[in-house]
Amino acid sequence: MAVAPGWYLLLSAAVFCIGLFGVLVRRNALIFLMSVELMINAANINLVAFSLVYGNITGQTFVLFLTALAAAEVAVGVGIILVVNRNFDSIDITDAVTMRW
Amino acid sequence: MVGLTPLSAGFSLPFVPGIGGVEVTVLFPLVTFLLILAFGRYLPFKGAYLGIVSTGVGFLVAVATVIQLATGAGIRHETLHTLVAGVEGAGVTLTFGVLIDPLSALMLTIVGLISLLVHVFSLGYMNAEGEIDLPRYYAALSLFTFSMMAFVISDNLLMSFVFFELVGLCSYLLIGFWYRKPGPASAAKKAFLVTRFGDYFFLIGVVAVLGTFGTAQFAGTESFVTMAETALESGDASGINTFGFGAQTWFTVIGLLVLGGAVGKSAQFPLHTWLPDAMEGPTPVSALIHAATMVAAGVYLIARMYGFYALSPTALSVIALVGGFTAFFAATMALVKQELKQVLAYSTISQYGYMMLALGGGGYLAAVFHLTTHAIFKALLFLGAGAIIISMHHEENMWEMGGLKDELRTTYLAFLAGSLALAGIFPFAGFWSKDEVLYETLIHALGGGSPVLFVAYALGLLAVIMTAFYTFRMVLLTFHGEPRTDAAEDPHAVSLSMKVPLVVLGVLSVVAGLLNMAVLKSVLPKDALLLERWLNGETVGGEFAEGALTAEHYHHVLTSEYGAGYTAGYGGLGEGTLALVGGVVALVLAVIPALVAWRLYGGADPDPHMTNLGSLRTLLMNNYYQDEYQVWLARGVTLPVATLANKFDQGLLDGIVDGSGGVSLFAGGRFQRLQSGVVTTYVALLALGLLVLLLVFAVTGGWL
Amino acid sequence: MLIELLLAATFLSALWVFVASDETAPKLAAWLSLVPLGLSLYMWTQFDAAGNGLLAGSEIAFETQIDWFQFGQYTLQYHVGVDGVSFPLVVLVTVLTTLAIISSWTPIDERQSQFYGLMLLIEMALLGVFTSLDFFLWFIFWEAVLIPMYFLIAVWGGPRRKYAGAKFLLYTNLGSLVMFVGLFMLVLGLGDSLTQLSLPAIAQGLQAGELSRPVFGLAGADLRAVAFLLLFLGFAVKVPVVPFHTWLPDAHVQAPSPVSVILAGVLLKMGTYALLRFNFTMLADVATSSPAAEIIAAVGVVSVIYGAMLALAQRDLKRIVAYSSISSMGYVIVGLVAFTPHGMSGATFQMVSHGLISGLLFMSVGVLYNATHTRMVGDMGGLADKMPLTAWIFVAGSFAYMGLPLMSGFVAEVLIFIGAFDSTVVAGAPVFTAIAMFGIVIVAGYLLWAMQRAIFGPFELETDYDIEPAPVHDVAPLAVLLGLIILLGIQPDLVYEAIQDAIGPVLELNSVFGGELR
Amino acid sequence: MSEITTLPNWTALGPALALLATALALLAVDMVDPEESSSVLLTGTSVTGGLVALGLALWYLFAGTGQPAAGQEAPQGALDLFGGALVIDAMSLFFTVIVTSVAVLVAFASHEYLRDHSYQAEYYSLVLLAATGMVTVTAANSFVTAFIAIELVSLPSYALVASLKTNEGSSEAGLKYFLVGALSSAVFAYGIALVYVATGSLQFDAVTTAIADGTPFTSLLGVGMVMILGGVAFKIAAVPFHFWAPDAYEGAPAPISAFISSASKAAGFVLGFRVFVDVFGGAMGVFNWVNAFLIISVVTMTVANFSALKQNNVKRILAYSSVAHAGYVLIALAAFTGSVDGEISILGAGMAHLFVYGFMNTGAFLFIALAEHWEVGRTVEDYHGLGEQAPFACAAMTVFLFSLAGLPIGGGFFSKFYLLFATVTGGQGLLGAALVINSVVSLFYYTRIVRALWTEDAAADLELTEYPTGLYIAIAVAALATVLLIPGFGVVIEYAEIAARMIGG
Amino acid sequence: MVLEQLAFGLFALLTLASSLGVVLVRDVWHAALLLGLALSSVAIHYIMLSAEFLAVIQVLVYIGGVLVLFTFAVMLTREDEGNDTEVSA
Repeated sequence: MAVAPGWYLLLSAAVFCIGLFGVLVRRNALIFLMSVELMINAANINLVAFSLVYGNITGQTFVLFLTALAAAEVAVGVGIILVVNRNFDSIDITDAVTMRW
Repeated sequence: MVGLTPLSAGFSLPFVPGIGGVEVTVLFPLVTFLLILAFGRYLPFKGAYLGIVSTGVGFLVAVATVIQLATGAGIRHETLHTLVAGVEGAGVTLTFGVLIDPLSALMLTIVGLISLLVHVFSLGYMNAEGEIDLPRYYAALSLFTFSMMAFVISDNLLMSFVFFELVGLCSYLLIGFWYRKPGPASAAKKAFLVTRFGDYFFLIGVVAVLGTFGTAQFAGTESFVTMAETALESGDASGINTFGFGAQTWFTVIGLLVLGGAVGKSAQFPLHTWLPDAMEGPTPVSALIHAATMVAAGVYLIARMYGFYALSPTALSVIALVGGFTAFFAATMALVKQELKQVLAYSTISQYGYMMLALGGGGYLAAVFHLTTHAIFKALLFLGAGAIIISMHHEENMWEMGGLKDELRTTYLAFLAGSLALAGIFPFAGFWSKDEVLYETLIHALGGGSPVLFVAYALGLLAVIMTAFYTFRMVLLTFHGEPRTDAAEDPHAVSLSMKVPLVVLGVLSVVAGLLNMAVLKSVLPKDALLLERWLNGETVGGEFAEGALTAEHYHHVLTSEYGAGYTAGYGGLGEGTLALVGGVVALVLAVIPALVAWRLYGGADPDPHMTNLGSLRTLLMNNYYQDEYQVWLARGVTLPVATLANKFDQGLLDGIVDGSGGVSLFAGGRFQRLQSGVVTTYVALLALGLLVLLLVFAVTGGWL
Repeated sequence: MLIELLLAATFLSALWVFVASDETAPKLAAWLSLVPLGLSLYMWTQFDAAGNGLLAGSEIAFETQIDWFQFGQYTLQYHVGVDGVSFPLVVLVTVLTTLAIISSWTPIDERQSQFYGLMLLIEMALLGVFTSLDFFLWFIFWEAVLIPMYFLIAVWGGPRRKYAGAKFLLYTNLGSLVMFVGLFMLVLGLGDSLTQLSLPAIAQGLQAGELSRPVFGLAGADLRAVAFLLLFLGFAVKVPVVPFHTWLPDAHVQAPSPVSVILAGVLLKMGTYALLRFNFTMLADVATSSPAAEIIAAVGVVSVIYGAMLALAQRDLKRIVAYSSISSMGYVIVGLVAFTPHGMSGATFQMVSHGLISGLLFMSVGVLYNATHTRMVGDMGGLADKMPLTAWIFVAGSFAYMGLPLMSGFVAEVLIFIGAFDSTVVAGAPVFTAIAMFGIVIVAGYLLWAMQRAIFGPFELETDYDIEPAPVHDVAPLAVLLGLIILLGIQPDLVYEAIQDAIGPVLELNSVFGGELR
Repeated sequence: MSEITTLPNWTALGPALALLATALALLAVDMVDPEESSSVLLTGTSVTGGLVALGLALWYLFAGTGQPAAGQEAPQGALDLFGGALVIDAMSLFFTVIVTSVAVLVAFASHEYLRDHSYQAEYYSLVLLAATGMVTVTAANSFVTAFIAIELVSLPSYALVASLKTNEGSSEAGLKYFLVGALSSAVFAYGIALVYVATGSLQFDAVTTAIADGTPFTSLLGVGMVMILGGVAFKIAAVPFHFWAPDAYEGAPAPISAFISSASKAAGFVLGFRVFVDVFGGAMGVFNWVNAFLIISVVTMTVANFSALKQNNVKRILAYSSVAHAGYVLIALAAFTGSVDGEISILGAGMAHLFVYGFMNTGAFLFIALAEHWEVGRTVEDYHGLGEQAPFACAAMTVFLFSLAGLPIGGGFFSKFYLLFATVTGGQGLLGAALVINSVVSLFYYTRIVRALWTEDAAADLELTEYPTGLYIAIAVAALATVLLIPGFGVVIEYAEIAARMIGG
Repeated sequence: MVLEQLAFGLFALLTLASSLGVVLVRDVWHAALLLGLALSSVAIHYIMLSAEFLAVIQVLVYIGGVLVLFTFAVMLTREDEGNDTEVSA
């Protein structure tokens, strides 16, 4: 392995944090969803990197599933966002606040 | 000990059970009470006759008992009913039983007699006057008779307490008989409450006796009286729990506690205030309960366990002082009263003070003697007063009367006999008994007893003077002079049912003193002192196992080293002479004020003369503000404290409970605000929570 | 089988009444409640228990013991039976319920089937409390009492019924939870030796040995002491003991009178019964140790005096009776902690006696209220003329409350006083007793005052209708209660013998722990 | 056990397969008859499928499938499937029973609730798919299967919550649920990735072994565990991962609220139990998850109960109550002692509570569904006087609420006190105190609803005309089960302890 | 070796930069494009980690599926959505 696994850990953590940052600061539901995708990819990077380290394909297998599920999640999410958009005329997540307290 | 003592030489009346069936005196009134309660309004005369019959039977049985005891029957001490059987070896047993000895037989007779006469008198006083609710009246009277008789025959202190309380209940019911008026309702409450206060100490005493001795029996070798005596005599108090005190000290404490009950019931200072108010009840009730019998219960109680008191000089001194002071104190208030029954009420308090004085002064015999004579003449006076009140159309103020002696001849004569007895004029009953009280106190004071006895004796002497004065003032204002009102001009006639009791009691007031003419003991043969022989148990047959109940034995304990240590002293005059001198002094002290009264109030239209007393009069009219301070204690102290407690309870204690609810709700409102509705906030808090967990466990888990 | 029959009959009766129509429910409930009453009276004739049900060497009457399920290492059982302590209370429950149901005929005029169904339901729960010998079974019934009682207060109560009901429910539930923790600390502390949760097993286990397993870092005597405290706090709410009493006046005043009868007559006894069973039997060593005994005695005395003082300050007849219940329950505490024959037995007797007397007073206040629609003492006056029988029974009940001799209250109080005075467990017992006894003066004060204002004096109440004497079915229960009070006052051994028999073994525990028994 | 020898091992997945098949069948039905006006067929199919799954689960459970045979010690006897990716043991069957029971009740209740809605077949099949996911979660024996199963639960749930398309609340609820859920699953996935980094394995047994053998990456393992905890906490709606819950429960159709709050929570817990007790039991030195759960448990019950105190919307009260119950069940993990004696009871307490909770909480939400069906309104005041109009349903609701509060009217009494017992066993005084205080607090708001039902006068215009059969049946069954769980609690506790032993041993 | 490390550094930077772009750019559409870039660079990392198959899947599923979905969603919602692109705390 040409690059020490630690670097992949760092990269992954950085991507995760960027995703988290996006989740925390953006009010657009779609961007929220994209940020979540980033976070999942961060996990993927780890899994793939250490799949190589440990020499088993468990990690890669899981990445496969994660990818599929992420896609499904996006599909469901987009559907919900569209419904919300229809009801609230907005996909700003701070607009849909009829229920609180 | 238990078991019917054989009537060895007993005399018996046909069909009348005597000592062996003395329960009849108790059960008859009880049954009568239940019958009247259930069927009162259907009974002839609303139960009056039934009451007369049952008290009559009770009286007859009592008389038969006395006769049997006088003719050599043994005393009876038997457990009749077990209230609570203590498990073996653990816990005391509480029982009801009878103890018939000379003292209780005598008291039983007095109660029976007065009760019978009052029932008869009530026919005229209540029935003839068309009172309503008569079944309630007669039911309560029967219940009273039952309770009083049961109290008298009690063989242990707990049973005494039980019926002591029941007597109080009857008093409450009868004082409050006319409950529609605010006065009686209030007076009834006061009577019960004040005596309850005394009974509180009494009950502690009962509990203490049971705790100390494990028994509350009056008689027998296993009685607490005997156990206490044995403990002091032998100096060995093992087997007795004195709660860490010296035996005699502890006995004194117990004695004083029980005394509390007597002070309340016998209306001694400072718990005497209920008795004048109790005059709100029907007058026959005043005669029966508030003069002759129930009030006597306190004195009787002390006499009943006199063997115990005789062990404690301190307790005796306290009793003497309370008695002497009460005798004096009440007499001063009687001086200025305007209502007939009020004068009698204060006189009653005063007279019971004498009895207490006698008991404290070592004069057991004198006390019982005065109890007997007083019961007779005071019942007479009250019944007489009742007759007057009826004939005066329920007018009680003496200043509205006058000149009644011609219209009400029989009443006048009987009333006069009673008054002479009360004032202690030779040879009426009161003279003999009161004189003996003073004599006994004097000799024990002279014998080197506590100086307190001198003080008490002096107070007693002063009371003699005042007694004579107010008695004659009362008689003169009521019967002599000119009628001062229309009602007095034309009094209502007194019916036969009222006259008969008056006559009977009038006769007895004259002759009762002959029972024990101790003043003349230097002249008379020793056997002439009938009451002394009686109370010494000389007529009683059988084993002397119960001999601890005799007056002789009490005297023995009283004078013993381990007991009160009283000794008799005669001031160098000798026993008989001193008795005679004392009698003469007392007579003189009674006659002079009587003459003064004649001088002041004997005219056709007497002046009140009250202004001469100045500010003292205000004090006396207001009864030394005794009522006021007791009302102040209730309203001014207890009630504010209760209100304060209530405020504390509602404000602080309940406030904490409700407040914790309020705080929770407030906190709830705060917590709720977390849920802002904005996903971004949720996510931020979620991330924050995760971060905190990470940091905390990174630090504690050592990941860094 | 009799206890099962008792419980089942009551439960089925409740269900039947629930589905009955509102018109038939009152009479039906009364008739049905005669079944448990008759059964319990029949059981009285067959009663043959000996000793204390919780302690070794006893014979429990009507015992049934069936394994229910396994709970960790513990076998939960359906285990019922009665001894001399619990059986009088069982009879008290059946008697009071029947009378309370009859006295509900007049005041309850809506949703009758639900009301009477709940009354029977609460009867079943109460019977369960007093017959259960397995902890969890007992606890089910203990908690189950709350539900019908909550509804009875909150649906049929006075103007502030919702507040009062919620307060009652929350406060007593909190007590139960605290108590539960206390008991399970003991259960766990006993370790593997304990394999079932029956009360006798726990009690005997506690007496047999040390608590082998630490709980919350506590072991041995410390564990016992902490558990004792938690149990005491839990039960103190139920009793209630000052200062945990504030739910009681609210609940009593708001509850309809027949419910107050059950509340004061039986519910409060659950607390003292449990104190006797748990604190004073299972943990007798803690209860008799110093300064625990003195503190409890002081708490009891404070309850007596403080409760009475509060009663003195009230103007509402029901509040007066409610506060005096606190006072009376204080006597029970004083008696229990004395650890003497008459102290403990007298306290138990007081539970029965106070059940009858407070029941009588609440019931008669209810009958007066039915006619006058006021409970304020100052508004009444002169009722003795308008409703003579009720008024005089109220007077009699008041005197019973004051401890008038020849009524059960006197016997109970005097026994407690005698027992407490003699206590070797409580230092300074005579002083505590003497102070507690002052309660008899205060109680006389406020009840006499109340009678003077409410019953006697001139009639003053202004109503736009005539006040008629109460109907027979209102007065008859009062008369029955009064009769029972007098019966027990004259012949206390009817129940006292059984009580003493069951208390005896408890007292011997004191000597087991090194104390001495007088 | 004799049955097992005659059946191939894969049949142990019967319940899941039955649910899956039913979901597919529903879609088929819809294809054949898309204009199904009366949804009897759909409801019937779903209920039947659910009952088959329930019956299979019960049969296996009682027959001893996945339990140690005589003479064996737990956790022997568990059936490994697909190379250890799934495991069928007593615990998975126990939770399958909970999940399928709730699913059946919800399907029953949905019948009237959905009367005028379109896409009924999709609705039912989504419910059954989610149920399939939950059943799979109970059997997951690898982080891979666990994650997939969790997503299989989540995705249909998001859609179901938002299924009232024209309703603002429903779509808002769906959005919030989805967004928080997506984030949580990302966190969960990252946590799994870190565990893989640390141990090189995702299969539970292998991870256990790897942890026991020691790993150089303890910090990463710790962080991964915390993140997995986050994923689980989201599923069970524990503070601070609970924020979606009140909003989602309120906005969702009431039967779906019931479904998510009962069954989905149970699925989350089964994962938590298996992952933390079984897999990370030996990693306590790295991340003392007992303490973490202790904090979360106390915070969860406190925050939720107090938040419910002043709440006026009944559904929201129940939502908070549901969060609070997550806190209660967490006691099973928070009081976990690691000693064999105690842990079985403690874990069993949590599982038993989830079982009882499945019925009482579902019942309570179904009552809300009933109220929504009647359109009486959503606040406590709107419920005034319902007791007179619908005494039976209100009596059932009273049973649910008081059982939730832990009064002995339903099995909730036992499980609540079993939990309290567990805190004492675990020596967690703080937890015990928190539970005591919170119980009382919760009693307050439960009584508020009860009070509204029975003690208040109804609004003048309240007039109920229709009593929907399906809802009534579902409520009646739930109420009956809740009540019968008092005498029948023994069975629950017995199997809960067997289940606990499968992981705690 | 060095080359590989250099490549890693380069693509790591690209990944991070485009990721940051996703969360920071104002326009949703641009964000979606940047997301595609970020995901593609991750695919390159996969190749470097000898997970070629995954890289292909990554491209197919993410670029081909997810990104299309996002595009679609942006199209459907964009006109209604005004200027919500500023970073908010």
